[in-house]
Amino acid sequence: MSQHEPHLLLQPAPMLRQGMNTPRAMLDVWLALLPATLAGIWFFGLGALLVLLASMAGALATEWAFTPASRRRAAIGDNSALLTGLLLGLTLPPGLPLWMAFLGAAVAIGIGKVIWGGLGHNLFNPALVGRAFLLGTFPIAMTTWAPSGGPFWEIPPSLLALPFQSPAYDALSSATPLGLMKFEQQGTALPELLLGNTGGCIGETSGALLLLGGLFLLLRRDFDWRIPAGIFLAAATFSALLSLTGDGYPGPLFTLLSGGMLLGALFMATDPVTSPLTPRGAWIFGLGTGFLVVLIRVFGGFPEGMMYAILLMNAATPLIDRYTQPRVFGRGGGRDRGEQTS
Amino acid sequence: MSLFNLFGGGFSHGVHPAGHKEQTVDRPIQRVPFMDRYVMPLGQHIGAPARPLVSAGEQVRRGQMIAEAGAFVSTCLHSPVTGRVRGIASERYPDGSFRPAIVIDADPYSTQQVEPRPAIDWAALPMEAFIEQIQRAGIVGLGGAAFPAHVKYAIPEGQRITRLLVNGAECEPYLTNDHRLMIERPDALLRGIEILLTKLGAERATIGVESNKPDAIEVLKQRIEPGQPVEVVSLPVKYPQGAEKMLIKAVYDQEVPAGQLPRDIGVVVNNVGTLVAIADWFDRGMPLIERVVTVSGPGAAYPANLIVPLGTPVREVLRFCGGLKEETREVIMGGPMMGSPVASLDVPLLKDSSGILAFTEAETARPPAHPCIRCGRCLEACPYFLNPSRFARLARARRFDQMKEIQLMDCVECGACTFACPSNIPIVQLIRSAKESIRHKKVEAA
Amino acid sequence: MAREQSSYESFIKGLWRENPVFVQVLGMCPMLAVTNTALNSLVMGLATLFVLMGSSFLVASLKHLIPKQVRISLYIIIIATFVTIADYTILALLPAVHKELGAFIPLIVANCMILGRQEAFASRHGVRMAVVDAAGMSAGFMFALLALGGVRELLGNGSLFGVDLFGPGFEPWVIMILPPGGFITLGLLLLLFNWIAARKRAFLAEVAATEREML
Amino acid sequence: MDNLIWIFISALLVNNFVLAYFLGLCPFLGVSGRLETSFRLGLATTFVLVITAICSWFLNTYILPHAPYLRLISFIVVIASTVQFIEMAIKKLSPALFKALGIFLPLITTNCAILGLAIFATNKGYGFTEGLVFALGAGAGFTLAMVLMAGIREEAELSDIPALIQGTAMNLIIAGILSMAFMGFAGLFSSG
Amino acid sequence: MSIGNGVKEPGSARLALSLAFAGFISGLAIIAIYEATLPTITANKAEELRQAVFRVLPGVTRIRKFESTPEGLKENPEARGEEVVYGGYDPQGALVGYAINSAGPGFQDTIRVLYGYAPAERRVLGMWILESRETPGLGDKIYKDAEFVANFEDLAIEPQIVAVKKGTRSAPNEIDAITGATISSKAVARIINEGHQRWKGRLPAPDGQPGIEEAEQ
Repeated sequence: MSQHEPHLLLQPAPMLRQGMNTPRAMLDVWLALLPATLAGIWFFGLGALLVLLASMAGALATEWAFTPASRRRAAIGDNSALLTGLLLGLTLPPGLPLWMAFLGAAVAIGIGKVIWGGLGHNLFNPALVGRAFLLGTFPIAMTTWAPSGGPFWEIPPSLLALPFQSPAYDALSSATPLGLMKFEQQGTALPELLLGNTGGCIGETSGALLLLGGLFLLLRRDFDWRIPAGIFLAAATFSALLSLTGDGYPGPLFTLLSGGMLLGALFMATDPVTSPLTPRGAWIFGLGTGFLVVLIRVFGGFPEGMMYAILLMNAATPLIDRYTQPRVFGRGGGRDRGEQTS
Repeated sequence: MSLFNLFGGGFSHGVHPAGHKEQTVDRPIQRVPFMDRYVMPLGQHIGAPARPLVSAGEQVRRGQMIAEAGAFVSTCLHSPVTGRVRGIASERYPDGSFRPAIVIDADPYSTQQVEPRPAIDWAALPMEAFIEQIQRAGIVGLGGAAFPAHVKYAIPEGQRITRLLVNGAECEPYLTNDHRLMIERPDALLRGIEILLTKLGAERATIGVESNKPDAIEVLKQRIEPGQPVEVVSLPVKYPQGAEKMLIKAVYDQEVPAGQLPRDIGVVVNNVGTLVAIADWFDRGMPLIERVVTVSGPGAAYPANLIVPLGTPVREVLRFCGGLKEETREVIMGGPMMGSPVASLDVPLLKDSSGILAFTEAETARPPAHPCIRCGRCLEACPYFLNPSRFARLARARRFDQMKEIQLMDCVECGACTFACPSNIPIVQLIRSAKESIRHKKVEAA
Repeated sequence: MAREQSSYESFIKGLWRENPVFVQVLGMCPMLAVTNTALNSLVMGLATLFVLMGSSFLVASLKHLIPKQVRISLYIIIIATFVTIADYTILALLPAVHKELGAFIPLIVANCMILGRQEAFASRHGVRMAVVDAAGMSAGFMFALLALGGVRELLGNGSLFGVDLFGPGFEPWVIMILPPGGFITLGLLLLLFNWIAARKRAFLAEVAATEREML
Repeated sequence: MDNLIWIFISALLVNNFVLAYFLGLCPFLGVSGRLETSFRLGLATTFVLVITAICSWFLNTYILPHAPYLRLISFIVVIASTVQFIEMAIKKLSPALFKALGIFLPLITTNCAILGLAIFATNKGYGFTEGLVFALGAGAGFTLAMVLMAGIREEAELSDIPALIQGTAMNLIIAGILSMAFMGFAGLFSSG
Repeated sequence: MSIGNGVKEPGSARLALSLAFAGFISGLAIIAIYEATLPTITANKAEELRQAVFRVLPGVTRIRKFESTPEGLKENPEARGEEVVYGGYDPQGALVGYAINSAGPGFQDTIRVLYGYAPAERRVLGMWILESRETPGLGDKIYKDAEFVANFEDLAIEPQIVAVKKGTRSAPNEIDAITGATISSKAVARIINEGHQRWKGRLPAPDGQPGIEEAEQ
């Protein structure tokens, strides 16, 4: 009669859970971004670190300010705001005034996320909404690139511009490989693209380390591999075809390794919230993004198109999801066979 | 089929929960002693409840029919014990509700033998009589659904059964009752297969067993006589392989069209336990009055495989194997993926109770649900290729009609999506309540 | 129409409670297209005021002469006439502004607010009420235009009506004068409006509750 | 040919009627709740735009050089009556087509995208073919924006959008983000 | 518009009459305002054009409007459309150059350019943007940035104008592009090049220049 009689819970089945959870998935992305982030700071110096911090601070502050108190703890705790801040920061030029980075992150979280109802409800990648806003708002500051490889402790003067004031630039500014290609038909050597000692956004220059991070996420099954695969495939094919015409268009390798291609394809387009759920949808999303990137880079007005390509495909994601629902088991012809169950 | 197995076999999607079978896999089936009192709910199978044939004070023998089938989709109940009917009362059911049940006090002096009865010459029986016999035996699908077995054998005119598929997958973690049954009673199993093969006129039988039961596969292969149209197929371990249509897909690589039954493509699927029960009825006259149960889980003091008379209180079953550990938080009847929690230990063991599992804090603690980040793991888990994420999203907005449009009703509630969800969203519960609302609406409309 | 509204109420309702932009969500097209500076907003607002008041006056005066079957056509002809007059006047007097507003002055014709007022109000009320209503609605429209144009010019150019406010160091927010800035700013203004309205409702409810308690 | 391609791409993407010129905002904000409706409205609008292009070319070539002051009135009257005439014709000739698209026609005639197209085509001095391509591009751009918006809105309905911003405010912000994304097309095919 | 569907009460005659009457009144009103504003508008436009031509053709005091016909340039003050150029003359009556309209796609929308061209030297004398929707603060520097506009004062047009990175201008046919607005800068160069391609064969060389003798006003 000494049986233990617990107060029984009525937690419904399934009792078992796969080990992964959402905050951890976010943390994984953090880890995967770490090498490229550190490389960015290494190349661009202390200033880059400050820009990243300003962006993350803006994201956290906005998330905190606009999330209802009841959900605040969870919203901050799921690491997603901080990740948005980091991702935005990585797509900013190293000499961007800190107030702009802060503002961009505020817009990213405010208009990109909170307004939609918070994590999981936004349909556009928040970091990219913030960046698109910044590029549209401060086109010059967002395309002026502090050179890499200077003394670590030296902070570009533009960084410290007072809020709402124009930054002052020192004469030294560099060009990105994409800018060189677009406006001066000048290539950049592959080793430099892989290593990352080029002009560009803080987190986008180091191809090899970004690939390493992507590999980590792939092994952890944290993203849908079809999306980057689709992007690489479409971009490489399109640019290969273009370069075959012999009109001096960049080849596939340059296309894949330059600009925000790797950062975008591996870490932004794969944001599960804003990309299609279905496997076929993921392919379409990836291929569409890859195509648009090259279209904008080669035929458009901007040297880089990754951000716009992803945002445009984000916009199409509800449609893609809708028309790529997998065929339900036991339903041969897809949906049209419809309502025979009861 | 063999070609198909080259590619690894199995069905697409699904999940791989840890098996946890090692606790009981080597524990031979033990018989629990008889208890003082048994409770037999009248509606412990799918379909109409049974109609009681006994009244308070009546003496009943073990194996005596105490309730008859209430309809065609219904089945009979038999006394699990020799004793006296205490009455027909509203008794606590595992889901927490109270339902009418026949309560029997065991006769402490009885030997509890089932009176021997000559074997039934099943081969000579016409099909209708055979089906009636199965119903009389009270046999239901013992895999978990408790669907009256005879209904499956009533093949409509114009259809022909070509294959008998025996479900030995046992894909639910922790459970080993089917596994032990295959090892310990292979002959009864093969006998049941023989009976059904003959009566259904099917050409061959396949026993699908997940590859984590190599000893069962070995035993069965040895016992199959050369020339017998029976084969054993080893399947990759995956949940929910034991779901009828998934097993058919895994073994025959055929999809049963939505809204149709396996028999529509010429297949009858039966659980190993069901077939053993059929053999027991025809050979020994033993109706379904007991079943094999796995008692396991981190909260069980001594995990075991037991043969338990139906109607035995869960509390007594647990007591027999040492009770629950201090840290137990929850007790589940059935498997950990699809079973249901019990609110009290004073509920009877039923025909569909394949397991009694005790779970501790580690399994029951649920971190707060996070918003869905549309990671798609549930889509990859769903064996039916449904979109659980969308179901959950629509359910939150109470868009039940839209859920129906994307085939809500095809969901078998296997829980794979919920298992896979990193945001800890109770998808399968949302689906269940949506289905409930739709049915409710339909009833109101009718 | 529980009771006849006073002119003042009729005017004020257009400005706030039934503001054509913030509440009725009408006239979005000129609202967004021409509000990149406060001056443009002002001219657009005045043009709309002229057209709306003129056509409301005419419609209300002639309402007994207008056959029902062709009333919409007639309204449109009347409105288009006033728009053409406004168009040529602006072209003659303010050629620089006309260049910026361009096609959007003729597009006043398509502003559903104006046609809507004829159908819903001017054709059913006396001349005085119709004109007051038109003035109220136009004022409400102008208020919205100026709010949007003001914010956009202020952030997008650092100035208001062309007057530099923040000094030469100000970094303009270019996007504010571009289309996305128009959409987003108007969205946020609507949000602000909703918020104020909600606050006001909550306050009134509280007052009512307190009054009840005191009784 | 290059010129025509650019006119088309420009009206479709770079200077999208809705997202860059704010034309056709009423249906864009009002009717874009359902995908199906949005798509059909887009098609019907494209159809009317093409008719508008033809009418305005005719007016610009034969009438308005003599009476420039009649521009606005004649655009309105001619376009509206032509559309009405075609509506009646469709009703008679193809009831199915009328059911699919025709019911939108009266709605569209008062849409500023229509008048806007006529005025823009005139201001830009487009000839017949150019005007036609312009109308097709504008219509396709309108349809694209409508369909994207509808998809987003259908999805956003399931989101936890705060009550204060639901409705037009949210739709405007979505439009703003879309418009921002479309900025990526700036300069497309113009540098070639 | 909705033509009354039947002979109900007011009768279609009356409906038509009301519409016609309204149309008549409206027409009167419109013509009145048109006539009233026409002189101002014409004067405004002429003044605007003069300003523009003076900007692109320095030293000009008189302007004449020519139309290109198969027989060559003909003076036609009423000419409209694409086939129009303006001749600019110095006080002595000698042709300084032509002001030529050209348009083409820019970063956002069509850019309309007026440029001054000296046929004898085959040089561009000046450039003025008549119409553009380029990005404020960036692309709009093509007319707001005096430094960029100055590029076009005395610029060789052959073989063609080339926009190069700011500060690297080295040949007489090169212009410094605006930093950050390369596309807009290149667009202006391209639009002038295209205008030149279209016009170069049709503008009389110095000897064959349209004389000033028959000029009036």
